Amino acid sequence: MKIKKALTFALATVLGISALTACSNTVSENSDNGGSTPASGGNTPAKITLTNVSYDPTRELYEAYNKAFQAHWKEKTGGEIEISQSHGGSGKQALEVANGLEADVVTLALEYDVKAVQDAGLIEDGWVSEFEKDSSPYTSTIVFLVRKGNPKNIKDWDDVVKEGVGVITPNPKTSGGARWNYLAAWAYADKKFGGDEAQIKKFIEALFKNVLVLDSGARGATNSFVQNKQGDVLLAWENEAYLSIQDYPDDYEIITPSISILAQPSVAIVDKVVDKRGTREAATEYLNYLYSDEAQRIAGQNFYRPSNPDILDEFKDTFDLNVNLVTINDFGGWDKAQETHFTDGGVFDQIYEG
Amino acid sequence: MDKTQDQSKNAKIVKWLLISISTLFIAVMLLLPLVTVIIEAFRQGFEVYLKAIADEYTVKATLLTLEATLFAVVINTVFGLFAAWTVTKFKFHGKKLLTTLIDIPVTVSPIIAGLIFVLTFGRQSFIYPLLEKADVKIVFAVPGIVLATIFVTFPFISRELIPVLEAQGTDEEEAAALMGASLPRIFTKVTFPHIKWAFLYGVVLCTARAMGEFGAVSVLSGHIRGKTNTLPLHVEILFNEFKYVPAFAVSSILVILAVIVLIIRSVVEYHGKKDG
Amino acid sequence: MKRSKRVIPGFGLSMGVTLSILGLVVVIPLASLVVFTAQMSFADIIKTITRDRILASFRVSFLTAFIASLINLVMGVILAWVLVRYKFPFKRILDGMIELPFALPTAVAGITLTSLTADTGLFGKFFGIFGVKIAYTRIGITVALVFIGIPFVVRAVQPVLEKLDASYEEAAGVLGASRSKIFFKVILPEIMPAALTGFGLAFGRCIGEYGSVVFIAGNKPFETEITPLIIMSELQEYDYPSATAIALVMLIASFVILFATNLIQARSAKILKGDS
Amino acid sequence: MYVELKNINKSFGDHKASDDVSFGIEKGKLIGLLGPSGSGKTTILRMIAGLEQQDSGDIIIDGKVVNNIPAAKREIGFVFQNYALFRYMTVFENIAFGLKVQKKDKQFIRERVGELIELIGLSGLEKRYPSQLSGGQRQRVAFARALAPNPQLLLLDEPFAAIDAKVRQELRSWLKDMIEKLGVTSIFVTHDQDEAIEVADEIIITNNGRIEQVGTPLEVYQNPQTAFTAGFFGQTAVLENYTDFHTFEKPNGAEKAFVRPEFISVTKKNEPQKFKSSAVEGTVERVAFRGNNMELSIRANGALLTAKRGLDAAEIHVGEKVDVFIYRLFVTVGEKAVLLENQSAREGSVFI
Repeated sequence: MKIKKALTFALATVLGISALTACSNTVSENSDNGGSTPASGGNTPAKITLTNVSYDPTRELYEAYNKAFQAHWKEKTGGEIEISQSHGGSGKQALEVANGLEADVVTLALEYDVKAVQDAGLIEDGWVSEFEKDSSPYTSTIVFLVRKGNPKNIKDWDDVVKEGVGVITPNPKTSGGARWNYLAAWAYADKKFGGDEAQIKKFIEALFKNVLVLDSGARGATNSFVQNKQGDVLLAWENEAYLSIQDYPDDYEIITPSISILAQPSVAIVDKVVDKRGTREAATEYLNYLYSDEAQRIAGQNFYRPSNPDILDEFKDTFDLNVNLVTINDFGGWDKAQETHFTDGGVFDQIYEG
Repeated sequence: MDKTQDQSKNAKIVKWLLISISTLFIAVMLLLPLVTVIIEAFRQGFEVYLKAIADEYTVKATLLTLEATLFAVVINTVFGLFAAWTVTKFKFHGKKLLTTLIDIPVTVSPIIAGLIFVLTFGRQSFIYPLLEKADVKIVFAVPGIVLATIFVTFPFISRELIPVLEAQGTDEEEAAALMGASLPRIFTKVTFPHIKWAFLYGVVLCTARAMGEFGAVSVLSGHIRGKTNTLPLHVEILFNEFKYVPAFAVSSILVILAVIVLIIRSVVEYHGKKDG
Repeated sequence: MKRSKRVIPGFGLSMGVTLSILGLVVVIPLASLVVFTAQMSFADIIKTITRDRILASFRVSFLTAFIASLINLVMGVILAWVLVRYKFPFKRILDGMIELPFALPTAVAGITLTSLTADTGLFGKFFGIFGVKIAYTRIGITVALVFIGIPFVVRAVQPVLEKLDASYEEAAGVLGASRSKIFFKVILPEIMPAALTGFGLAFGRCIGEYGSVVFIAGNKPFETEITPLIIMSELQEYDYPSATAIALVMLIASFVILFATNLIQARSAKILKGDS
Repeated sequence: MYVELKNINKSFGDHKASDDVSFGIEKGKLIGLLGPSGSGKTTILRMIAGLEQQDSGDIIIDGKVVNNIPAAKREIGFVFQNYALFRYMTVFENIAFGLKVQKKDKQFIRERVGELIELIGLSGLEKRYPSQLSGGQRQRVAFARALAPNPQLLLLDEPFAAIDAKVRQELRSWLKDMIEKLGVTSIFVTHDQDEAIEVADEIIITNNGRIEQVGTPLEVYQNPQTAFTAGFFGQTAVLENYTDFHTFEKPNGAEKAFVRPEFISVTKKNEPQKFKSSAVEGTVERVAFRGNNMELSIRANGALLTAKRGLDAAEIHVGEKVDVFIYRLFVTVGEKAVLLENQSAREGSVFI
């Protein structure tokens, strides 16, 4: 009696589990139509797909670039290529790739985030020098977006920390862009106070006292400022700010501060994935082509600063090229910056907890 | 019931006061957001709306949402029926623990729901190498979305069935069993007629919730356009692309689906009451 | 418990299916969270979850969830009462809308509620006159959570109220009790176990809510930062141990809440069924 | 008259629950409202209590028209069919409820409730919840709860319906004693004739929303005035053609007849039958032992009669031919009932 019951039981369990896995198998096949199957043979496959995991503000850039690249790929190899995009907060995106999101390439907001993927064993060492300009085909910086006519008369970082100014920035803990914001402000204060850390901290503290909404991502912050009309100034990616101006030319102005930071988004091939899927060739070409004149112009048209100085020069009317830009190396690299400022108990936490 | 003029007047005042409060509450908290979605969706006219919902990615997201919903409903139906049967028709040790475990997903944060599947099937899990070998992708792929959807809607059907079956007792099943009826026969002929409406109600609720799940699916999705984007995620993406009108247009698909489901729910409930 | 022979067939089968699905979808994933956290030392866990900012987020999450559930407790009882006891136009529609929060994606709800309650929105403007800010404050979080929690209490109380024998009220009425006395002394004790169960479920759901809250919260540390958001940000810092430790606290909270509601139900069952 | 109903009408949709109902009740009496289910007896009770409002007519209690006085103010005790004990209150709290509502002081409530618990014999069970009591105990609590505020009128809706047979018997006499002792005017509703006859001082018979007859149990039993009353009591058999049975006269308009078991004498063929000439032959179809007698079902002249026979008499078997003599029967003339004696037996002794 007992044994019989146990047998039924075991049988049922096996049935249940196999039913469930059967489901998930069919599903995973579904999801992959045209995914990993091709590109394994030597001949030109009918169609290759690449997954590009990127961060929030690059949506428009890659929409345009992917079209250009598809044409380029066809011209070069005669084959079709399809690119799937994924966008989100840079840190979150890196984490998902590290956790198994199958990305052939990552194009993230900071080197630090790519490093997280590297730490998961998916990207080989030395990726920074794999492509030109430290693997950053385009750069950006941090500017202020203010309401038309600049009612609070915000000209530089000093005006942002004045009492009564409402600031919108995403949370540096969750947003790559926000870390650039924070570091840009730090760079300004560093110069102003000649490196007096206590005073710099005070300055940053005053800045975050003025923050009204601390969204988790750059796009959320822009939405709070533009859609829900919160605050007087948005600390934003340069390209985000220009996009807002493009959509609402009568409502906003861009102010470039005297000191800002050179934000270098990083791109990399996810070695483990491309090797498994046999897409290394396409992925390499995909990232390489970002440095072509055509792609550099597309970057410029989408308000990213092209890393090719000649192309950047073509956009000199768009970008304020006089801004004094510090780089992450002035902070001792990302690892150090992260360690000092953004880890739990770091300077940023001290500002709020202190 | 009270017949003194004063009292019945008071009762009337109370009645209409309560009705007004309720209506106002529902109107402000539920109806207004609904109407806002629709108004925003049509702000730039019908053409823009149509374009937004006929967009390739929107269609794909809709299909994925329906697919995940279907899986969630089927698996939860199987589970709900068996679990309700187990819990109500038999006595065994640990029944309380079992029912608590079934209920747990309702109160688990969607973020945590996503997180636990990442921990279980993601790279740092010890079964990941096995999955990789078998080339089965779970997290950041459709199976993960399906699993998250099943998780968040897990108790919806069993929760509807258990009270009804409990109230009904085990007499009829015992009578049928004594006459030698088999399990499928007992279930379909004796038990199911009692729980028909409760079951349908649970299915409807499960469908509604499965279509709208955001948090857990968001953690597990990977947000790859056209592949692992469900409708709610697609709304967020559009919103983040500053495409407000399309975002609301896509939301309106969800709203319309929700309203359809709720209408079915009302009909089901109405029939259930009539029968019951 | 008596060990009687089971007459009804299918115990092994139904128990097997129940446990395997439950195990796969709920238990193993939840266990992996515990296993993962167990890799930290106990002192580290304590240190992680007692950081000021995290304690503050617990305060925000629990406080807003509690207030929202309290509002839903009162409104839920009123709504259930109105829907069961009164006849009025559009009642069916009102009734049908209760589940909307289940069906409407939380992200859509969050975006919509934010646009309604921001300074520029319909309600934001109105309350702005009185100097009350809703969006980006704790009030905003509470509003979103009220939205999320509406169905729980209503749907728990409604069936109890429907089944409540009119003779209890008549008995109290004949004994001279006023309407309010009848409600508070006779009806309320009858529906309270169900209402508290609904409250518990709503509370559990609200603590963990993410999708709708992130849009409306403002997310300022120590002020409007909720715990699920902290988990999200810990994840984005690749700080898995912290994220899972905090998640574990939330999970335990869910268990405690469910356990408490089960206790309430057991107590009322004891009074009603008399099995002492 | 302490309670008086005058021309009460009440309809629920198409269903006429009370059709010109009028009757009066004297103070201190225990009245049984008797009728089949759906006859409108519970509606009458609920209207007296104020739980339903009559469409027309007056209800007078203690000389006051109470039409517009709400239930809560009528000072009535009501025992519900299912008792409606508050499930989340203990025995003590249940009984104290009415007194608390009247805002009596605590000391008084404690004493009064204690007194009542003593009276109903449930001392020591004050802290129990209703679910922890037996059916009979619950009924006593419901009774005590209704009596606690000292009502002048006690209404009981099917007070014994939910109790098993053994306890019911016991409770009936307990309740009758209790009400007599307290002297409170009481009305109870029942569909059980035995219960009404045994408990009530006076019976009101209802049918189809109308009052058929009012009287003491004996009067109502012996002299049914309507066709309905005649057929309602006992295991009456209906004779479509009663003249087939001998020596009954036929009044004008007479239709059918009702016969009660005690109106019938059954004799074996070999036993002496005093009125043999007026008896008819019947066949025994069923014999059932009923404790203190044998119950016989006999087919005679096409009608199925139920008769009783003492246990001492010689045994009768199924299929046996017997002589059946009917002493008397009730004949219906329209709505009325008329008692007819068998002319042969008129001179003979009568026994019931």
